[in-house]
Amino acid sequence: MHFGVLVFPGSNCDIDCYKAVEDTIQQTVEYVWHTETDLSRFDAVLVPGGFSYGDYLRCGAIARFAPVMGALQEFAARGGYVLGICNGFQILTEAGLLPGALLRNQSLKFRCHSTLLRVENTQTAFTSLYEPGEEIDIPIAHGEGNYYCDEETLAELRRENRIVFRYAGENPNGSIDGIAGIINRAGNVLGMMPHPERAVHLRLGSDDGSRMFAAILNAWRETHGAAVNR
Amino acid sequence: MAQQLTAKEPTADQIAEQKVYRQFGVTDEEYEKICGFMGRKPNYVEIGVFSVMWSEHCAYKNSKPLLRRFPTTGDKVLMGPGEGAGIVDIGDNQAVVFKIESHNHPSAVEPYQGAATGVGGIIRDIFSMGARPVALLNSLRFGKLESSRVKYLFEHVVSGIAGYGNCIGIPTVGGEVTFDESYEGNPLVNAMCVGLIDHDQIQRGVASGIGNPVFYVGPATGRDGIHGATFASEEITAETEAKRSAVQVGDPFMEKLVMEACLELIASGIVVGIQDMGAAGLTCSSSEMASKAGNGMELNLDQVPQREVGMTAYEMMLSESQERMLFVVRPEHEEQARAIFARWGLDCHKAGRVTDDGRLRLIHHGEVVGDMPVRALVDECPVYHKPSKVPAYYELGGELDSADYPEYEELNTVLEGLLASPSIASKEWVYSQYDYMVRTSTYVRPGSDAAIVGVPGTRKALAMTTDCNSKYVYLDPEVGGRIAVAEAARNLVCSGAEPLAVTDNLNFGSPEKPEIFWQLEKAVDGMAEACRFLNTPVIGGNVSLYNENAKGAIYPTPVVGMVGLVSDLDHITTQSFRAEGDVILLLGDTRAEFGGSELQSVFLGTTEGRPPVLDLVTEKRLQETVLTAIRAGLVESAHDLSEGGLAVALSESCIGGGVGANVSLTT
Amino acid sequence: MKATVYVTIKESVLDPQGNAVQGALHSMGFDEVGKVRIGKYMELELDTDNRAEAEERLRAMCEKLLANTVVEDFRYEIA
Amino acid sequence: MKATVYVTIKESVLDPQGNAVQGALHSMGFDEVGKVRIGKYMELELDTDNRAEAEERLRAMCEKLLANTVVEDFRYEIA
Repeated sequence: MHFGVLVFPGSNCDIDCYKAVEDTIQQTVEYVWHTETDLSRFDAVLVPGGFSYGDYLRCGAIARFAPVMGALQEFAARGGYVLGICNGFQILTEAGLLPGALLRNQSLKFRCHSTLLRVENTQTAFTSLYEPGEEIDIPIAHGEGNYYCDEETLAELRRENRIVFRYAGENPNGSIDGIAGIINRAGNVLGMMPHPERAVHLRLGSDDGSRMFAAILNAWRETHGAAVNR
Repeated sequence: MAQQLTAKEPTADQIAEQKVYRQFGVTDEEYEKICGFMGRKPNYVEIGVFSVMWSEHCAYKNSKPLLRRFPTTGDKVLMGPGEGAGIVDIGDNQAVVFKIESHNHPSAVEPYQGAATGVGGIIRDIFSMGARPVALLNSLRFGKLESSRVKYLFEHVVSGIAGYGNCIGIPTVGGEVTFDESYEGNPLVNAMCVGLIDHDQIQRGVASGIGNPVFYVGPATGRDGIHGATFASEEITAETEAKRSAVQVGDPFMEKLVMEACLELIASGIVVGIQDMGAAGLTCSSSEMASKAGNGMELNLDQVPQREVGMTAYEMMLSESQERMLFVVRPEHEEQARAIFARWGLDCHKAGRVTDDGRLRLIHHGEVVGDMPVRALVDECPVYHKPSKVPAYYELGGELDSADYPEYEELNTVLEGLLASPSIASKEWVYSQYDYMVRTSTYVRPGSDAAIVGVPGTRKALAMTTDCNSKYVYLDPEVGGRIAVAEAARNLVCSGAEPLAVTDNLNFGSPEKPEIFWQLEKAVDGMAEACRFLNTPVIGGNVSLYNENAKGAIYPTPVVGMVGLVSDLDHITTQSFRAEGDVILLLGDTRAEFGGSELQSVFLGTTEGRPPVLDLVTEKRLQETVLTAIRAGLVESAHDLSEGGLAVALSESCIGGGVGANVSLTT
Repeated sequence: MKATVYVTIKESVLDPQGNAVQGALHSMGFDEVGKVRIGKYMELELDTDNRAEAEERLRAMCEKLLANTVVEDFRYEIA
Repeated sequence: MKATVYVTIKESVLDPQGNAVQGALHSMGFDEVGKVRIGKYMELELDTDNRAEAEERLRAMCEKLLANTVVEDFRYEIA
């Protein structure tokens, strides 16, 4: 399986995503510069955390117009797996690939610490290796993680079971309905504020994140007839 | 030579007659010396350049005699003081690069930008050596938290550090924050950065190769921070308050681009020399790079990108706009260098060339507007041997008799009082604003004795900490200096690491006062002795003097930044108790020592007597014992006793581990 | 030509910053301060003298970049 | 009474955000955009009808909290 990790000027967690894919599922992974316009060689694309374009104006507001984003829209439309983490989630909402917006944390402070997430939907390509309702330990590090969407969108997300993660413990940023991660209707684009790539080894405090990368590999293998490591 | 005549700039004669140079902190004798070196009277830009190069911040003219007392060599030291940052070998062709620097005065005026640019500046020192920055720490000192001004400074300094470090993607993993009345109006903001490098990538800031082009890279030059360098070594008075335009603004996004591009440039192997434009911007970097190569440099200021219209040579040479670098490559590599920077959206400007006449020559609007001998700028600043005098408080203060102290019955309230005092209380409110996890190598998070960051691709890790109990240094600078080094080493040992080397930030009052110079002298003696004894040489650092406020000098605060090597990941140890039934051992002697203790300051509101005794022989043996036991796998957790003594240490270990402890005190 | 753009958070969306500033002002004794709303204010120099076209393109800039229409409203003036 | 406060970065102080937005607009084809400066814009409800007093207290609010007078300028209007 071939992973691409997008790199915008100001992305920081591209290295961590790259390492996580290698360490957890030993698949080939490649950095993709923001000027790239063809993603067809990839099976999955990670939109990493960081401060793309310095997060000036709004987090992800400028990154959305980078050349690679056009290619990402096509890649997603063709069914390729897209995982947007933290700044990546913000970019996906700005680009309209996912609904809603990420506002400033209610505490007005940047918050970096572990959080407990409840897996609300295990029928997705990203969460098939978790138990329904399982609580996993994935850290957060953001200043604008307060997810917002209007009532109508919220109802739709609930109805279509597209809320994938909710904060199980304290809501660290004021997100509506405790939302920590959502998926698109087609089920191939997931955006989340917590960092699974930072929870892939017990020495980092938790390895609950590694099962997400394994789940993506499984989903890809199922659709491509290869072995599945259940 | 053309005279840079603009309405506001005095001529060379006017500078002499009206003693304009005094505004720049240049004394009459120094002015005479400058005229001697120049062979004529210096014009406005020349006296500006000299005043910055001969400031305490760049020339260490009051502290240089003392800095020579530090041990700076060792079998592992690859680069000592004098370059952007010191370098220590950690085996397998790798080395650790680290340094600490202060941004105290700018932070007192504009806390967010002052702290943010402090972080930006220290990061540039590290990657200008060719190292990849892997961790940031900061040592902060504020007045009493009850004051609203202190709350404002504290909140904005922390968010400035977070804003810069988080955005550039380097984890802020540790440091310390203490609050004491003595820092009222003069907070201390020391920022430390740690980087990793392969031996063959080590760079030096040298302008070698006659005729080689000199390039300027980074954002345009503005009028921010002009006279920032001399401003840093001046007291904070109502008058300096007026110099508010002197505050620099940091752009962490730009620094990320400049950092990645410079590291790529260095990895390509075509760099002859590179240095960051820190305090005194273009002036310091150009003259130091030329001096280290024994060459001269010619700068064409018309090539320097300007952010504001009609900037004078003086303004461009002294501007402290941030995120700028100066580098030298051979002519044939110019296009390759430009391509690397273009990829990161940066353009570099050929701002000059290396010359063989040992002069720093400035050209503006096609005319020579400045021509100075490099050696005079960098090496001829007079060094002052200030008088030293034992202060009255030291002579009067003596050993305290513990009988003089009230017997505390209610031990619970005492412990709660100590744990609630801001200097001891948990700093989670601070470090949860820092991204301490980015780069996914942080194995021990903030809150323990030391932070630990893994060395990628190996089973080794770096332990790092900053330490200084300024009350001990105040009560007895020599003993206090020893304790600062010993305590930093203890923190690393308790984390499973062998201490390697020290970077220090000497934050003191005005050296013009003999009692303050005595504090500086004695503290350096104590630190030097401990560094020699514990085999942790000083590989670089920073001096910040004139830290005073309305009530006088701050406590002498020689902050020790120390890095150690964890030879195997299994040795990583934290301060938190782990499992029920584990046995708690207390090593070392306990004496009735209250001088400078938290108990004394929190409950009696005084700081008097003498600091605790420190015997370096037993200290070294204690540290070796603990490290050996850790490496033998016998230790579940280890914690050093510092502020608040045994009671606080036990509490921290319990709280950290979420367990309790039964302790019997047999006296 | 100079354009000024005002971007504010929609009424329906909670504005933590506005509440925090209101609280801070009260704690400083400015009790007469009611609701506070904070938004962005941008000044743009436009190198054009065709007013109508400038207005149209300014609207496009706001919708595409300067405001996130999911959570923000915008208005602009051209001097 | 409603007050509007405009807080902008001082001319002499670097405005990285303004530069970034200008660059983004250019990359989107809006080449006519010159300098961009971004500031804050605040709407405050004031429960008072004494205009002169309101103006004076508003100035104090700006100097003490709403603007960081080291790096920012402010102006205000009272409707």
